[in-house]
Amino acid sequence: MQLLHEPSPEQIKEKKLYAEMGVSEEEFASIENILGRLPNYTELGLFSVMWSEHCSYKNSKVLLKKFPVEGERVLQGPGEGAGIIDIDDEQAVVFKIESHNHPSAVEPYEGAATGVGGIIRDVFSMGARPVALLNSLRFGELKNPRVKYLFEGVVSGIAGYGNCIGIPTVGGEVQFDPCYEGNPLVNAMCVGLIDHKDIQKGQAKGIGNPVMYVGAGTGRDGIHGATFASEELSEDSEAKRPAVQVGDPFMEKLLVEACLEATKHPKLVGIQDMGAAGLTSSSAEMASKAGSGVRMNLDLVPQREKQMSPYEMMLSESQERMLLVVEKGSEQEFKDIFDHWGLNAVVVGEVTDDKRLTLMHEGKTAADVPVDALAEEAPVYHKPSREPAYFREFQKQENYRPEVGDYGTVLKQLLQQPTIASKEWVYEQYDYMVRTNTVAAPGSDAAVIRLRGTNKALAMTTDCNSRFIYLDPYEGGKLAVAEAARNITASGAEALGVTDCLNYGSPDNPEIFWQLERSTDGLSEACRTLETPVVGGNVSLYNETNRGAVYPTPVIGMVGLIHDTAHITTQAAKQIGDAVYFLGEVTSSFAGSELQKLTEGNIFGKVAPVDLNAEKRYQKQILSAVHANSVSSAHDVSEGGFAAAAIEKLFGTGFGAEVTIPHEDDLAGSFAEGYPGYIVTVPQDKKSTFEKAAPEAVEIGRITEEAEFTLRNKQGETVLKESVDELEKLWRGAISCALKSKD
Amino acid sequence: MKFAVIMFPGSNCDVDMYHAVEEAVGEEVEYVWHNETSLEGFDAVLLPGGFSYGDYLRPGAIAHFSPIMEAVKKAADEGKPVLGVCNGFQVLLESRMLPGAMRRNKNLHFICKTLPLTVENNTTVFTNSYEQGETIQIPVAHGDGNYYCDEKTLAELRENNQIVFTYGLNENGSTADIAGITNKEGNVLGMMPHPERAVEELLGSADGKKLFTSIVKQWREKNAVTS
Amino acid sequence: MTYNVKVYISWKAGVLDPQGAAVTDSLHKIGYSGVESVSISRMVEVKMEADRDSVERQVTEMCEKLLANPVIEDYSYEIEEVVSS
Amino acid sequence: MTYNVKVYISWKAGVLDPQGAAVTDSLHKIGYSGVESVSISRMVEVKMEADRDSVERQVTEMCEKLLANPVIEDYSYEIEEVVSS
Ligand SMILES: Nc1ncnc2c1ncn2[C@@H]1O[C@H](COP(=O)(O)OP(=O)(O)O)[C@@H](O)[C@H]1O
Ligand SMILES: [Mg+2]
Repeated sequence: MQLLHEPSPEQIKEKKLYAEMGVSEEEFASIENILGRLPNYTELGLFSVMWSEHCSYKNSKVLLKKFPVEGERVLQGPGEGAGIIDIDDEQAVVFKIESHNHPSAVEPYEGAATGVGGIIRDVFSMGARPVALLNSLRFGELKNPRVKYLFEGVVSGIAGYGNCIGIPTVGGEVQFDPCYEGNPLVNAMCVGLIDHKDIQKGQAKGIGNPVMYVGAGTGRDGIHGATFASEELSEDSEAKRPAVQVGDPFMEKLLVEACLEATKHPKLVGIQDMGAAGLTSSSAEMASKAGSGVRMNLDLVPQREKQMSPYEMMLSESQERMLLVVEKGSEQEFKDIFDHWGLNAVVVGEVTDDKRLTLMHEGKTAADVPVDALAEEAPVYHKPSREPAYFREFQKQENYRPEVGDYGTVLKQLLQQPTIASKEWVYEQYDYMVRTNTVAAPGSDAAVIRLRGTNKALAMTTDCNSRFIYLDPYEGGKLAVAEAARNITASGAEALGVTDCLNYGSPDNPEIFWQLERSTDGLSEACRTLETPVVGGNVSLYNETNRGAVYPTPVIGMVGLIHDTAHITTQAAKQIGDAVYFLGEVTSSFAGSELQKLTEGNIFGKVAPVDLNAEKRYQKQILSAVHANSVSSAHDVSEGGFAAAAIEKLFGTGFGAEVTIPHEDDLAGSFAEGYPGYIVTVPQDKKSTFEKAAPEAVEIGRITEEAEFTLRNKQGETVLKESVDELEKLWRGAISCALKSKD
Repeated sequence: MKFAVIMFPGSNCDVDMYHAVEEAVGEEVEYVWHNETSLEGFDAVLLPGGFSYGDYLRPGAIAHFSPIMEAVKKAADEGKPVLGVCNGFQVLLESRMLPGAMRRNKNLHFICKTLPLTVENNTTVFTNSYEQGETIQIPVAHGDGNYYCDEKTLAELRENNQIVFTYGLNENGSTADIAGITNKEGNVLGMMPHPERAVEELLGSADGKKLFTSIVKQWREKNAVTS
Repeated sequence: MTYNVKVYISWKAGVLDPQGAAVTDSLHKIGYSGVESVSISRMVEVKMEADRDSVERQVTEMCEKLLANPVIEDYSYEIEEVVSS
Repeated sequence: MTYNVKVYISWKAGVLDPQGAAVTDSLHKIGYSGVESVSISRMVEVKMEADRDSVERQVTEMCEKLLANPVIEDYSYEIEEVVSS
């Protein structure tokens, strides 16, 4: 049906209306060619969302191909809702990360909340029970009121959704840098658990099988959300307000339970969530993957608003909806399952053999397009790439070394940087304990969830220090993966695999495309060497405002396996008298460090190369020491360098420590960043066991009863001596203090 | 002894409650769906935390109309122990099975952390295994845990020894630091903190275990007498 | 008859409304020093079919049972007949 | 001058209102089958000192900045002068 206000196919072509939907002239020509006629308004809408970067990865596909995606334990690589990795005993872990940056920039609470809702659906649509959530956040400096508003809104949105649905939010990260001021990053990750036999795929198989719609009604919300996410934020994003959706976590809670029951039903054929581009992507992708077609009668689609057009229904991004294909004749059995949970399940169409997506509306054909053209055959671009001038400049610079005075003062300042400060203000708003499996709660390196009924546990983390990636995308990319792996290993886990969320500026800018190219090279190499295949991910481009692009920020979500809960290791020191060891190798580089930012106000310089083989060696040693039960706590060195990591081990314990800086250069040994390093405590009677397992570790001090933190240099001189309580107070209070302060 | 864990749409600590009974006391436990109308055969009733009906309108407000609530009231009238934790407490308040009401936390944020509680009354069916005045570590996780009652009700609560737990650190703004109260008869307890999250050292605290052992202990004593 | 009912639910005198207090605070912080107090209440709009002589009773009941919590909240309402066109 | 300002804040048309849906459902379940729809909104009452010629501007500003979320909510207000007795 042609609604009056919709332009005719001829008008679309003549007035180039496709441009408003983000379809280029060449793309329009190719659509015309595929159909053998001009598309109508609805059909053009289908192509515009399916060919947007968000759904088709048209600009990033060439890069994603480089990732290693295979491994002995990989059961499902990229392509489905989420990746799946074997964890023995016929069990598997399912995980995925996704961005909700642009909606969060416009409406932080709902933007972040619906981001969480979306990633949860990706996981349970595979048949997995979601068991944990993480989030990786980037904001501008916590100084301007808009940034504070975004930060507070995003955190309460994540809390609002996750807490209500009852999945613990167990970890994440938050960083603050001016480049994120107008364009915050909100990435959410979900981890689920599944038995091998229950693994589901989103496929529309079996000619004549009914297609069922379950969950919330379709409204006009979020129309064009998928293309919205692929455009730069500008003043006019304000005008696109309806693109923001409101979530209903209560509905999703019911949906999780009902769908998990449905996925155990032998007559379920396929299931997929309606994510970006809602009904369009779920139906087209399910058909395309199965080599079939889907025919739907849009009059049967549950609608929240009156008189919705086919275009609106197909492009709506209303939340909390799923599409199911079931065996013919079993419709009632599925209706009963959903009815128990108070949800509707409605047959809206059927699987066909013509490989077309056919939509009927009020007795007429509203759209009729080949599914492969929408899903698999979206255009692929290899954008031009150019090494940026800033990078060449940085490569030529002399090794930078900050001028500092008193080390104690420096450490106090560092601990109050919001990026380093305690994130309690954030994670105390998240229910991180619900379902009573959280062994390592937020506040340690990786979060750890035990698997009830087994001896196993899962470790999980998100990491990405985008400053290094900005300075050197290749080395920085390697570092992002290495850092995630350090956190996993420090928790006593064997790293299993990676999901990544690539947050960048506009790929149309050759310098940004170069960042993408070089950093994905670095990520790929690290994943290959560290044997952590990439099993899924998400791309978010066009993260920029008129003041420029965000730092390239490929967030790494990593999951690890702990075979025995006795091996779970956390970062806090455990016992007075324990020996302190350092394992790793300090490099004297301050480029991209928190100290550089603090003293210079910005970052620059050449990043030290990352030796992945050394990285792997240290990780092996840590793990074998943990397995030998010789480690009482472990923490990796990250932002703020060795001194920050060492003092973090004491927070919350009431203990003190005396340690020697593990390098000749006092300053680098205290505050340099970007190198592999672990600080480990070892009970006195386990020292020889530990040294055998970690032969490269050096003893540097011990945990003391007196709550004083003392740093000595190799000559035995005291370079820093501070009260732990005082440092802890500054570190704990910094974020709420920044939020309260008047600007 | 047989426990019932009531499940409302949106309950999400039901599983934790179930496991806590298994873990802490190893007694029989079953889920009961909100549409059921009888609690025949159960010796104790547990109303778990979560967001029943999304906590829309007011936490616990809609759940109190579930068919099962008539049966919960009946069980309470028969003197069976009824424990409402977090959202379960809110449901008991909205059903007027306990006096008072909940407001948003005073900082307007959800608060999730382990807090010290004081056992103010160790003579109840829920607390007979604790020491009077004992400090225990129990997690809280709520956005609306700011307990309110007027002066008169507070005086009554005090007079009848109905205040069972108080916060050592009152972060949500509750009247008189109240964390948990019983009805006059003492067999219905509502509390915001989650004892079911504190039954294993592996997860940080096992201080909630005694709450479950108390219930079983009293039941055994009673049944040894009558049988 | 179709009615449009507006129910206003506000805090009972003497009950501290944490949200109202927080909003007052924030308004002061961003410069509105003239603000003396803020109170936040809920408005529930119900569209319903009912007989003329039962509508008021029904509304009162709904308020007492569900819409308001009399321990901390007061309510008032306005009932308006919807004139069909 | 002292003013009593009432700000009414409701969802923009088309925005999902899960609260309203849940309350409608529950009213049906407890027997009010005549209820067609329920929508829940907020009313913020602000008591403030202001000059006659700035009060309206201040109120609009407060709504835009803090009281309402203009991305998903609409607001309207009534300003009333408090006559001191
Ligand atoms: N947004 C967040 N959500 C939940 N937990 C967080 C968040 N940000 C930080 N945390 C937690 O705070 C702790 C410190 O974080 P971070 O400094 O990023 O650790 P690391 O440097 O070891 O990666 C971690 O346990 C982390 O999971
Ligand atoms: Mg770490």
